[in-house]
Amino acid sequence: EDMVALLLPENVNPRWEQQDAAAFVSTMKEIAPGVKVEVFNANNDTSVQQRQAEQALTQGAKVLVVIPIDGESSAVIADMAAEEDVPTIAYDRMINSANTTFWVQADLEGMGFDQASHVIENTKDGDTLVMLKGSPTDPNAAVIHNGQLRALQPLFDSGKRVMGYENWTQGWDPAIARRSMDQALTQLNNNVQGVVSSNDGNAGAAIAALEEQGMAGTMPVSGLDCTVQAQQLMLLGKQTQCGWRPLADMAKAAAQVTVRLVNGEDFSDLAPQKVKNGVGAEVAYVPVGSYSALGADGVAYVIENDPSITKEMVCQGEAAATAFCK
Amino acid sequence: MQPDTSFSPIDRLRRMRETRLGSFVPVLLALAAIWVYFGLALPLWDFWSDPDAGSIRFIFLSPRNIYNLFMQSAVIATLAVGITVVLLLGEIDLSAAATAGVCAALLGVLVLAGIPGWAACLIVMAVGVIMGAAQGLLIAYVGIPSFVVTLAGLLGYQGLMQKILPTGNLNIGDPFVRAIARILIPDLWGLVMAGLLVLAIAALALRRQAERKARGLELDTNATLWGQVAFFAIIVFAAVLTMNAYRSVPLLIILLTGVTAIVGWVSTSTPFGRSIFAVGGNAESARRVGMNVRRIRVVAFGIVGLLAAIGGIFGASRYGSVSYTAFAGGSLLLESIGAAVIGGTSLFGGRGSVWNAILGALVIGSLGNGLDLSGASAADKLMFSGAILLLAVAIDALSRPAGNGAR
Amino acid sequence: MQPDTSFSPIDRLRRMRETRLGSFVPVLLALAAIWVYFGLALPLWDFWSDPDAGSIRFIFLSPRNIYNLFMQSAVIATLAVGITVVLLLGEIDLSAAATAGVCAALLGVLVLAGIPGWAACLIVMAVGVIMGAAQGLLIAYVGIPSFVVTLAGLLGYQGLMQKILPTGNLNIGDPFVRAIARILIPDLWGLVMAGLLVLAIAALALRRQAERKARGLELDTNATLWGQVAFFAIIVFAAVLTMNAYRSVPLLIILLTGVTAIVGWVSTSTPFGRSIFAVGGNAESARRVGMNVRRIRVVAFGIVGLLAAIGGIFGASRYGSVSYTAFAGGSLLLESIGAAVIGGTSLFGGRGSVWNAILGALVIGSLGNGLDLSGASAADKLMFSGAILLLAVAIDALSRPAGNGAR
Amino acid sequence: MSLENNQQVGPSAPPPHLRVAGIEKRFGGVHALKGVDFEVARGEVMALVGDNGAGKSTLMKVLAGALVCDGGDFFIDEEPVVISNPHDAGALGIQIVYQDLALCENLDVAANLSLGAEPVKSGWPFLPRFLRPLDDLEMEVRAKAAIDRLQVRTLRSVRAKVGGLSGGQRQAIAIARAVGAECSVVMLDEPTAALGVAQTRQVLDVVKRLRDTGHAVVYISHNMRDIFEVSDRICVLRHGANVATWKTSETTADEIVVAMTAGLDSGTNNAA
Amino acid sequence: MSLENNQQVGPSAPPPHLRVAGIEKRFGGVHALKGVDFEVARGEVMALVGDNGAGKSTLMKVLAGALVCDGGDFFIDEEPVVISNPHDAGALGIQIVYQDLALCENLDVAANLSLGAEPVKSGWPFLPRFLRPLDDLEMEVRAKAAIDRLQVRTLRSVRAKVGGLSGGQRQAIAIARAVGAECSVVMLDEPTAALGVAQTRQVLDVVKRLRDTGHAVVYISHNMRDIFEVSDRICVLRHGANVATWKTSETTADEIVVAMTAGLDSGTNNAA
Ligand SMILES: Nc1ncnc2c1ncn2[C@@H]1O[C@H](COP(=O)(O)OP(=O)(O)OP(=O)(O)O)[C@@H](O)[C@H]1O
Ligand SMILES: Nc1ncnc2c1ncn2[C@@H]1O[C@H](COP(=O)(O)OP(=O)(O)OP(=O)(O)O)[C@@H](O)[C@H]1O
Ligand SMILES: O[C@@H]1[C@@H](O)[C@H](O)OC[C@H]1O
Ligand SMILES: [Mg+2]
Ligand SMILES: [Mg+2]
Repeated sequence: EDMVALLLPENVNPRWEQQDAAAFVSTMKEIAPGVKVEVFNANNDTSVQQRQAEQALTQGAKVLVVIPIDGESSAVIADMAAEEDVPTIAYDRMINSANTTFWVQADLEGMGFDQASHVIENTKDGDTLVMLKGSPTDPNAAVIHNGQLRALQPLFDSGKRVMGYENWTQGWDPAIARRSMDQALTQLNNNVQGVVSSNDGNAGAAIAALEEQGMAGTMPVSGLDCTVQAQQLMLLGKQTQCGWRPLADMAKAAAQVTVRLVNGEDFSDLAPQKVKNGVGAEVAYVPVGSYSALGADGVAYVIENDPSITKEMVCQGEAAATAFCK
Repeated sequence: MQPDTSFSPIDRLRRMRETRLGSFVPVLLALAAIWVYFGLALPLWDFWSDPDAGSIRFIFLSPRNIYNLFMQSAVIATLAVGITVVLLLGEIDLSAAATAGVCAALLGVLVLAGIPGWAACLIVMAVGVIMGAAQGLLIAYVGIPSFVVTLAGLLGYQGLMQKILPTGNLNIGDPFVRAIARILIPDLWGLVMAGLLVLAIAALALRRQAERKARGLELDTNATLWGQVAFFAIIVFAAVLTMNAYRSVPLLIILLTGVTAIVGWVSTSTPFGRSIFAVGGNAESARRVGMNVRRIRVVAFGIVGLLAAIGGIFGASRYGSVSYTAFAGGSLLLESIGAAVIGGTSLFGGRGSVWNAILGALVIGSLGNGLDLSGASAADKLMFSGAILLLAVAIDALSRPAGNGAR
Repeated sequence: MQPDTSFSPIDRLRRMRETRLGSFVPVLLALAAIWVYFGLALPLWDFWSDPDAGSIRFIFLSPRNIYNLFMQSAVIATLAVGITVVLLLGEIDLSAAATAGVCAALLGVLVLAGIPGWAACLIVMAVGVIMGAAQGLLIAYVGIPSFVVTLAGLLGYQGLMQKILPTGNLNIGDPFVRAIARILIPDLWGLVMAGLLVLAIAALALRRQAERKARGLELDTNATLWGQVAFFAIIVFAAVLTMNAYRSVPLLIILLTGVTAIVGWVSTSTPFGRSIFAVGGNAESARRVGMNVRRIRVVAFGIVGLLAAIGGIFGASRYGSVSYTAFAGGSLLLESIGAAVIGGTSLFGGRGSVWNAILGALVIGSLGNGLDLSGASAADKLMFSGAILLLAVAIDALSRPAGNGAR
Repeated sequence: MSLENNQQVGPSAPPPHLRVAGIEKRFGGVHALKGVDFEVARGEVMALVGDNGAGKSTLMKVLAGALVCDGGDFFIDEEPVVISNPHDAGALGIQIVYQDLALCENLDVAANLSLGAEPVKSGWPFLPRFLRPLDDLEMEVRAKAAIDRLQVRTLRSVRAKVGGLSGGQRQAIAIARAVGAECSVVMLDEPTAALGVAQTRQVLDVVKRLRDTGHAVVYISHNMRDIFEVSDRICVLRHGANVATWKTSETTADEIVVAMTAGLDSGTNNAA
Repeated sequence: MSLENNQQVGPSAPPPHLRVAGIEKRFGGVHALKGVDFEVARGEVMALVGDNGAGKSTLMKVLAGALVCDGGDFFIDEEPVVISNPHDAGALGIQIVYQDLALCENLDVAANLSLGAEPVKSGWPFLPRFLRPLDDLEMEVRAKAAIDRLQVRTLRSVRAKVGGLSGGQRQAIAIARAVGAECSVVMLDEPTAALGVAQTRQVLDVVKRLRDTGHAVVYISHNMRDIFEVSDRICVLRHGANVATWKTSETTADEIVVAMTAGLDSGTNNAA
């Protein structure tokens, strides 16, 4: 019986276990029922992720699908696997190794641009913004931030928007984001008109801080992933945007390539594009689309398009009382 | 037993440190050092070094930021109070933060399932007690060191929290739960409560002094007596007035103070509390005078479980959500133990106080709060917080009367 | 001084536990329990409960997995050996993992800057010593509790690591550094080295026994003597043969054993080591016999710094990269202290052994390794690892002769 | 070294209040008590003597429940009882001054004196006893009285931490704690070792007073003068085994010292 | 309570080897030593007596460097010296048996006996002393000899941990450690408090032997018999201050006891 391993980075963001892993496993069951999938979660510890890769190889994994914690320390995983002729797929986050076989991701830079654009559109000249950035060790966080700056830097430079406060969020930890937002509000004396948050966890934390000041719902707050929690906040009008990717499509693409690799078949028809990674290696690449969800319409779109999220899941607690749910 | 009458001022100072009040002094010094640094030194320095700046803003010491600081430190403080109890015993608890996480997660799931907020809180507190006491049983009756049991507890409870919260986080909208962190005590009420508290303390102190006289016991000097009352009054009124200046005193802070007062009273003024200190000072002596050392350990771990649960409720209320990282994954654990130790509680047992843990939590909280205001990079912040912490605690250590050299 | 001659077998067993070898027994039992669970019980259970499975695979006990397990536990073990030294003193070090991180990051930057690998390693080791000793100075001379100093060190060194590695991570390609984890000792050499080692131990034991006889001292029974040598021989050959069965003995493991042997020898067989135990047992007594307790503390923290640096080098070599999370952010710290404590070293000082720390590291390493083979969910894994850890250590605790009830 | 045995008396002379038989205790490879018999009656002071390491303290710890023995029987007024921990012993009315004092250095004198039996204020019936407010003034009053009785004049305050006290001051506190409690048996393990002349005098008087009030008293000491002053009978242990028991009035210090160091050569040992 | 002073002798009778003057020591609010003078000559045994809490142990700890005093001067052979820690005292040839023994319970008997002065094997010149291999067999041999000399017959093995020893066995180890070292001053703080009759005898003999070999010996005890047997002079402390110093041959136990408890009524105190 063939086996492949899926290595998740952490459990801070619900998407990995709830959406990506679930979609990958179910797709695999569909298209290759004979192949067993083992799922690991490294809890944000790179040495644990390496151990998990070793254990997967010891168990005889034929392919490693890795969402690395960071791009560098995952290189040894791809290299180690290559020594045993096992291919490695980088999922969502790139692995900076010559042995990376395949990568799947949306245009994150564009999604960062969308986040910033949304906040810009809903603020006016002279308004002050807060930027809650992602984990400094996640390569995606920098990419997202670059996209945000592409939209915002000219406005900062011209003084049309004021950068009031910015902070990184180690490990995407919402507790850290919460304190950042508290401090931003204190320092700016509540003179904040918009929050550019790099993902939903940070957005949720920012909204809790805003609520304490009675300011939740009065300004645009961006996000990423469209978690259930974020969609509830969107229905309540407290979060105003989230960037959504078809995670099921990403998982499906990864699964299809995985099956080809298990069977030793060529997969170039599935991945026509190539990108260069951090060590200059050409990696076969499949881009997926993305969507900037706004308000209740955005929630409706996501529920319709994301098979892992249902209306019942979103319409719970406070959100159950909103017009959308009735 | 005739008292020696020739006291130098230095003797008086040293004696002062041996009193109840005196044990506050070191950690208050540390806290003062940090507040002076962030509140005065840093803004002044910024002002001088940047000629463009229009005016100095003392943000750190503004009522609003002090209010924030108290709220930000509340969860750490609650856990630190509980952890102090087991440290007094000479044990350690690595699982307190994870216990708080499990309780918060459970709270979230319960209110979502429609259980009224107050009932959910009670259930969760009971669960916390059980989680703590279960570890206490293993420590006391099986004889595994508490470090190992609670390390296993940390792992197990982290897993449990993930089980309860498969999505990693959960919004908490329940009005009762949210109210804990949101309700404010009207300004006047706050002042009245503070006044009554100070009066009660003064009355108690006077009655005690009278009783001592009646029974022919050594008397505190009037200076000490009124000094303590005045000191207490200043702290209480300063805190209330500061918070009133921004908003009002939040219910959360009153609850925290109340819980600490109860735990503090139990630990210093009941036979049970006495036995905690006795076991921490010399477990074998405590056992030999007939104390049930094992049961005391189990109860102490039950208490830390209860406080972890309360910390979890406070956190859920304040964050408006429960997330894995806010409790189990982050730095809450080390910060809570650190707060207790900075408060002067010994890791070797028998020495410390729960009130000091609150001050220790403010020390830790001030670091993060102050550095986040300063706008330094993440790396600089970490390095600064290490350095400031050291400096603050060194001031305390150096101000202590010269010891014997060896611990 | 006439020896009592009426020994029951139970007495013999109890005496055995008091010998050097005997102190291994508890943690070996814990390790054995875990290995039996993952290696035999789990596969058998899977086999019976799943009628489709074609054949049983004992992956956990396969040479390949044992090899992995040793390599995976190497960094924890190195740090645990260092931490044991300060635990013996009755101190604690929370900054060891962060120190390892700083050293690994510095190593990466140095080799990137073109400094030869061996020179970079030496520099980094010196830096580790300084980082540790600096904390030791504050603890010994300023008198701040080690928990607080090293908590500040943890924060500061985490920041320093981020400063050195602005992106949080770095590939390490330097052939010298990578070689440490990659070089394998040829099979035959490994066996020869093992043989020589066992012979040397046997010769030493015999010479010692002869000297004891000559000086009229109590003799070990021949059974004890040869039992110890045989026990040692079995462990050494089993380890070498197992690794040869997969690949060969890795250089990293030889280095780790060598470093541990040196630290172990210093801690048990030199005046300095004796003074560590004395200070840990009773710091005031040690001071009164004229030991320089402060200097001993500083040196001990220097040693833990050195071992942290070595751990950093091992980690950098094995991970082929340096990342913030592998060292400073993750669970390495608690796991290393846990390994030392599971090895039987007391947090109160004066009792423990560095060799046991290695076994403790294997206990911790086996949990992650075994659970990763089991295919459970992340939450289940965490909960299982807590439960298995408890069970393993409880077996140890319950097998101990009944104590006095209090600690 | 032959010794006349006619001065020895049967241990059953007065009806024993506390009696143990065949007590066995091993520590790892050390056989500390080898089937020891011992007894003490109400209204008598039984001295327990023996060389260093003879097993006196071990026997006392077994009687006080601080150590669990490996074998042997316990009787109070000839009724079999179980003493498996210090709490049991306390409930049976046994109080003890341990040789190592068993004080808590982090607590003050008053707290140590009422350790394990703290007085609580009256009037909190709705709380379980261990959560009622401590009556710390009462504790101080009691402590002052007890310390004054033992004439420890240099002890300045009952609020001083025990960790800072002199050897004799500590011993006085341990004694005061044991003799201040309600009990029927008091065992004192070298209680005057660290005491001054005047304080030793007081302790000997206290011992006599305890005897006169019908307590059963066990007194361990290496000081033959004190032993012969206060005791009614003397029980000698050697290498963890009984040698014999004498009526104090019918023996001499020399005889006891010989028995302690060399034992009895002849086998007739009515205590075995 | 009037007392004749003609039996008192000036402390300067023999030329002092170790002399201190005006020693002050406070603990928080406790004034433990109030300008104490003290001296001891080579070849003499100076007894130091006083009530419990008089300050005897505190004075000894100051002389041994274990406590830093708040004021006072130290002289060895009338040369001023500085003693600021135990290491200094050791280097000046001062050895001490502490009242609380200062043993490490986690170490075995042999290790405790050579604590702080461990013998190392010869032949490792390239290593600093503190990293050379311990000569543990030598340690055992020495320990066995020392213990045998004090006749602690019940101690089974020098490899036993001190934590499991009886009170007397421990005290014997502390004494053996101090008297086994090279030194010119030996101070014993209640060394026989826990010892049996035979062991006490041995210690008194050791003290006399030390005097005869030209050591300066300070002997603290509450036992007047022992004091009068071994001492040449007797120094009395009361409430942390000198009362007076007597030649042993010219005073009586009663006189000393009165001085300890009540002091001298008349002001003439030649030691002040
Ligand atoms: N916890 C222990 N572990 C090991 N051995 C012990 C322990 N307690 C006592 N022993 C041994 O048991 C024997 C008896 O000790 P015990 O303390 O009863 O003697 P003792 O008669 O009180 O002597 P002393 O007069 O010196 O106080 C001694 O040899 C001692 O070493
Ligand atoms: N570390 C300390 N802290 C506070 N007070 C102390 C300390 N050490 C000693 N004292 C006090 O100093 C006084 C003298 O104590 P010291 O131990 O010198 O008495 P001593 O003469 O040796 O008495 P004893 O005969 O009981 O041993 C006592 O009142 C004691 O309480
Ligand atoms: O989806 C996000 C992912 O792309 C990033 O890498 O980590 C944070 C997540 O929110
Ligand atoms: Mg004894
Ligand atoms: Mg003394």
